[in-house]
Amino acid sequence: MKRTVFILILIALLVLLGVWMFVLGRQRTVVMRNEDIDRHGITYEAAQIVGISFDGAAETEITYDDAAVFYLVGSSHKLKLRVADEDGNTLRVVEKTIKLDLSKNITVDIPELLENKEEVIKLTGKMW
Amino acid sequence: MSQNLTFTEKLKNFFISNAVPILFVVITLLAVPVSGFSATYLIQEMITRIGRNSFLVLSLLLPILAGMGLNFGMVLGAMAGQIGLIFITDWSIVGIPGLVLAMLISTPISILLGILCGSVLNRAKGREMATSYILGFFINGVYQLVVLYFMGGIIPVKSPSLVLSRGYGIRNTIALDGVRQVFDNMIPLKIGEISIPLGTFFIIALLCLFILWFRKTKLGQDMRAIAQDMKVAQSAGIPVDRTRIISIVISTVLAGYGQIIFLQNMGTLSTYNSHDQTGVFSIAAILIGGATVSRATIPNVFIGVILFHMMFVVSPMAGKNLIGQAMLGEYFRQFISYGIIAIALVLHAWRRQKDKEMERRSLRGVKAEKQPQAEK
Amino acid sequence: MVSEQVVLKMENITKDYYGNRVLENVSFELKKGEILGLVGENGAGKSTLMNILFGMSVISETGGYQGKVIIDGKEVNFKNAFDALDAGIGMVHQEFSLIPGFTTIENIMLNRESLKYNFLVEVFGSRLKTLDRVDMKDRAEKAISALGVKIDPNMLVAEMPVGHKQFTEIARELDRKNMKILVLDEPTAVLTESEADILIQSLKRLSDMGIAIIFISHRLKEIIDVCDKILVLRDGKTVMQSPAKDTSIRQIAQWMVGRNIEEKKDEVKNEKKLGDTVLKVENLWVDMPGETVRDVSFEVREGEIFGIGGLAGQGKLGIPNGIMGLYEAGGRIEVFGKKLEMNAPEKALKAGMAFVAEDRRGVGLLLEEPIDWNISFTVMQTQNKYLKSFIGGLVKWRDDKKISELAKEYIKILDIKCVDEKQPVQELSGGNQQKICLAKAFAVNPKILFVSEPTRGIDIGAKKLVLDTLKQYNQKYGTTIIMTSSELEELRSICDNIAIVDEGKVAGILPATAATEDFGLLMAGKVDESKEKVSAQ
Amino acid sequence: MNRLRQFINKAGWPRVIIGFFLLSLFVAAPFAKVSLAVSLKDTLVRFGMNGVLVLSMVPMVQSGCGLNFGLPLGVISGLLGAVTTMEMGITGVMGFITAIILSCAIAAVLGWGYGKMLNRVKGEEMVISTYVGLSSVMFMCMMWLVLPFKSPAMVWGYGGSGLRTTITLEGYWFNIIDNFLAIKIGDFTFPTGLFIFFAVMAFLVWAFFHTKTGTAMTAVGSNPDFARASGVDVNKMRTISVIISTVLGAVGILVYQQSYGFIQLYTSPLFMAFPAVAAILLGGASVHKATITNVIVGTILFQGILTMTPSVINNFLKTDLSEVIRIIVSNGMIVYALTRKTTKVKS
Repeated sequence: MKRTVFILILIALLVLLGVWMFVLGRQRTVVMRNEDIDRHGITYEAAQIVGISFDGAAETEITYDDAAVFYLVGSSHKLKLRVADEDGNTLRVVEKTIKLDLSKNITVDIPELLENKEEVIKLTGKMW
Repeated sequence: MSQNLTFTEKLKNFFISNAVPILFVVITLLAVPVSGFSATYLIQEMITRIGRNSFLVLSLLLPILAGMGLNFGMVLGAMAGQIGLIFITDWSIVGIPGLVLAMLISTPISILLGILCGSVLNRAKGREMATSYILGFFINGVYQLVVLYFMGGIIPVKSPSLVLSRGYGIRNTIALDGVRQVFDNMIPLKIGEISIPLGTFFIIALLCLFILWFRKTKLGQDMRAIAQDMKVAQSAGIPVDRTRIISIVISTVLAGYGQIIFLQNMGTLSTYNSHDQTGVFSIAAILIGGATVSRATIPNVFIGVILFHMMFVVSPMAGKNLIGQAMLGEYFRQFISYGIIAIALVLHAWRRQKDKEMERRSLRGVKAEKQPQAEK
Repeated sequence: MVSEQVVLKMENITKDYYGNRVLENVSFELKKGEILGLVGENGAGKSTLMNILFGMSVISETGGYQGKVIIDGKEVNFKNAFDALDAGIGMVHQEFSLIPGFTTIENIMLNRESLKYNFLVEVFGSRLKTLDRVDMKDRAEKAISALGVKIDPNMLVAEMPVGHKQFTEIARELDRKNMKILVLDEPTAVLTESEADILIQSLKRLSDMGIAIIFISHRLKEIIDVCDKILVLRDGKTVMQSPAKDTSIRQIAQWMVGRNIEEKKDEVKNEKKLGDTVLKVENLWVDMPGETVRDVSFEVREGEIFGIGGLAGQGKLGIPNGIMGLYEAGGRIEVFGKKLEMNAPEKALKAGMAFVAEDRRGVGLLLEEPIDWNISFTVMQTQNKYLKSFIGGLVKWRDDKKISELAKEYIKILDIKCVDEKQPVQELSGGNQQKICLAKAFAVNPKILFVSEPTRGIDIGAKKLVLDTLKQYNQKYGTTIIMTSSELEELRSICDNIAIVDEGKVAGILPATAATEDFGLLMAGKVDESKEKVSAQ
Repeated sequence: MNRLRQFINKAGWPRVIIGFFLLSLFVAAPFAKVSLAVSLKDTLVRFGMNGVLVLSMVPMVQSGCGLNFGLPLGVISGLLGAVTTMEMGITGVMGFITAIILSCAIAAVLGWGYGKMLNRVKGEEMVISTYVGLSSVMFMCMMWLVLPFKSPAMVWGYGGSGLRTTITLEGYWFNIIDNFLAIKIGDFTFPTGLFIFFAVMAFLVWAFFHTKTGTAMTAVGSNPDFARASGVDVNKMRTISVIISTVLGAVGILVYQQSYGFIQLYTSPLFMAFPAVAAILLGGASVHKATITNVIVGTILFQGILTMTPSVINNFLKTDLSEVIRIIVSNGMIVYALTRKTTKVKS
């Protein structure tokens, strides 16, 4: 009888390990879109050039009406956005902390994000 | 076995029992210069291949320990490992967590398949190898049914990169970018331009320790007893059938992990035939290492992997340079792996029959001296 | 020294096997440290008695037993051999149950190894404990020293001389914790003289240590030397139970074999005129497992019914199998004066010999094939009978019509009870199967017919018919018959002369009319004393 | 009711289950818009094509050598015979006959060596014959590349050395037997020639088992000790059975190819062994007893499934399940047979 209890405990531990691995290793596909967008009445203008860099990695520059895909592992990330006009001089730099849930595909509208005053922004998307 | 062998007989015995590895060393020594590969390339190739294959080949040790011969059913474990990988790719779990999760998923499947395979083999005592060989094909049919028809439809697998355009069934090649060489680069080490996958070697060392420790356990001792004489083991109270099933289950689970390590090194999974290949190549490797159907040690595994893969790398080039036909080298490679298994099996069966006769003669003991002096 | 405390008591044990009585109220007592010699012919009930003591499943499956088994004053009823082992009763069988590739220590400790605990055991079960080889070594050495013998603990059993294997088995039983009673079944059968003496010395040491021993053997000399008390069984009944010092070997042989004197001699043996030597065998050795023949020589005259007797395992069955080439054999055989090429069944059959094997189901019959096939097969293969040949003999076609006629003929002669001659043999009774083996041999119309254990496992009625048919063929066609059987009475009722085989050698050849205890003495391995060779008239 | 149970016991469960499965396919064919006539013809043709290959299993099983996983050896001899005949440029009926004669000669030699080897490894014949088959096929793959064949119909277009993977039999002996006395009823042609050929071969095997050696061989299969005690040379019988099986295998592949239309070289022989083994087991043969009826019943059932599943099931489920079903049924049958308790084959 004692042994069956131990076995159940072991199985429970393994399942927990599995869940933990799932959370730890989950890779989110984040699409950063830079387009004009109007959200319940308010329209947000897309910037000419936006430099995106997650967790201090090398910046990826996208232009107006463009998008970039990032693969992020882990739930919290540092995002640095550099907005610039068409001849490249920086207008402003915004730093945010992004909190991702377990969803696999997340789409972000940069213009709306820029206007969001929150220091920490939670994002969600589709699970598959 | 008996002490009073003269030196020449001992030499003869040595050659017979190690005929296969010696034959192999000769072939490779001839082929290497002809193939024109550089030394560093070969050494690098051998190190990667040892990392890639030895876990799989090690999983063959337990059934041999328990007297069930070469476990052609290791293919079952390989399939379970692949199913694990399919799921983590679908959920896109990457890095070491991804591989660990794949192993966790493959474990219950392997255990179930192992129990099935073990109980079937118990019903075909004396014909274990033939039965496990065909059981491998049978389960392969079931695997194809599940992976080609159920996954995507009944079993939820969504990512478009996995599922066939018709909406269900898995593509036959899958890129495992998320987990490519994750174990290998866990502890990167580079000597000159040769990189050594310390991470994988560490895992393989762990398995070797487990096997060495396992041999010292009561279960290991029971298996050794069963391998020698099932009837005597049974009368001493050892649960023979249960122990044999346990040895097959452990071997299948290990084969599952081995396949995951193999594929993370390869980087791509060919869903419908990579498990068959690993079965044949692992068995050929352990036989080349000098193992027999009833006795195998860890050195056999490593010698076998090196010799087999050296031949595997070298022979197509040798074939090309020798007769100008690359295809020849390809067939030569297959011929050698199947031929080796055939020769090893024949030699073993022949020796076993000879040993049985020898044993009978020793039983006559008292009579032998009684041999009438001169046969009139 | 024998203490008064009674360790084992068996009170009027009675047992029936399918109707015939095998044991009839056998009782005996065994005191602590006492050595009891258990003696009796094959089938006298010795092994059944031991099976009851050990609670073997074969007993409960065949209806259990009457009577009481009392150990240390408490009645016990063992359900299986493991209960008996736990109660401190150990048994050493005749054929060794040892693992060849294991060392002495590992064999002694088989499935009772001393183990070291580790945490994995909690989850994965106790068999993951590791072996404590140090403790195993000294436990084994303690058991071996108790026997007073020198065995190298790390030697592989496969490379051991036979004697050492025997001691390893005994040491294994000694290692049991509360070892009280040790049963040894024919331990000296495979040992040389010197090894047997060592064994006897060590048994004496064990009895001094207070272990009661039941010693089963047919070597009466050893029984007298070793045992304190002797129990003689015959046909399941206790014939005599007495201290060893009050009896002699001749006395025991008489009890063991002698039927009550007034057994009827129905028809007087008519004086048969025997022709000259038909079969001459010199220094025959045969490597048949369990029935090894070491050095046998004898001659058989034409028309004679020559019996070969002796206890099981002494090699009597090896002789016909060796001569017919079924098991590897050597030595010199002359049939009708011509030297016979050995190890070639076909040559033996062509020389006019036929063999009804003792192993009916294993060698004697094609169980899945019909009766007519079984009967006609040998004669078809060796003498090309019942074959129609086409294209000048190139194609030999099986003549099914003639084959079924042959079968019908024998079904009538031997009165084989069956549906028809096409019925598969496996559906027939033991007696009828034996008749088919006989028919197969008669079909070859041999000049010399070997018959092994013709009446084993068949009912009384069929026994009589089989023996009568043999006698009839001998008188009518003058076929020389060489019959091997472990039932002395049967041999004496039909044969002219009987050779007794003991330990692979001919202990002696006596006319059938000789006194029973003379046969008993020959069987009991008393070769030297009654060596006078009685040659047939 | 018990007459039915008697029938089931006699026929055995696997045959009953698969028999019903096949029957249901035939019944469902019209609903799946599959013409019954065409599928029936297909089944019959495939029966003729594979019949002799399955027949080649009988001698080895009867003599106790077990299921012949070394069939590729026979197939190789067939291929060698066919290719050499084509190299010599003999066409038509004469070509087919020469191919048979050549193949039988090669098969006899290969069979003899293979039989001698099997006698040394009694008890482990099946595993060893599988790998001997595999390695000899691979060896032949090398030979196809190296052997000096020149006839344009067979050699690779460019380099001119080494044989093509599939060689057409057009102009040689394509459908020689199929069209022989073929009867046409509507769009249903009955390949009488194929059936006659199979009948002749089946008769020869049936006849062989009525001769003295044939009877001895059956005895060796069911009880080697009995046979030895009756003066039969067990090893000689086993070798003869292996030779006959290999020769039948060679003839079988020739029959298969002339109906199929192509000679398939390189690794194609590997895929011949399992269907033949599965078919004879499906027909009710055991590991040491097989009769002609087992061959006929087994081949019809097995080939029936192979022809029916793609057409009928695909229309219903819109997926090509036939390949998977073939694998599961054929290997399932073999595992079922291997786990039946049979008398331990004593050497």
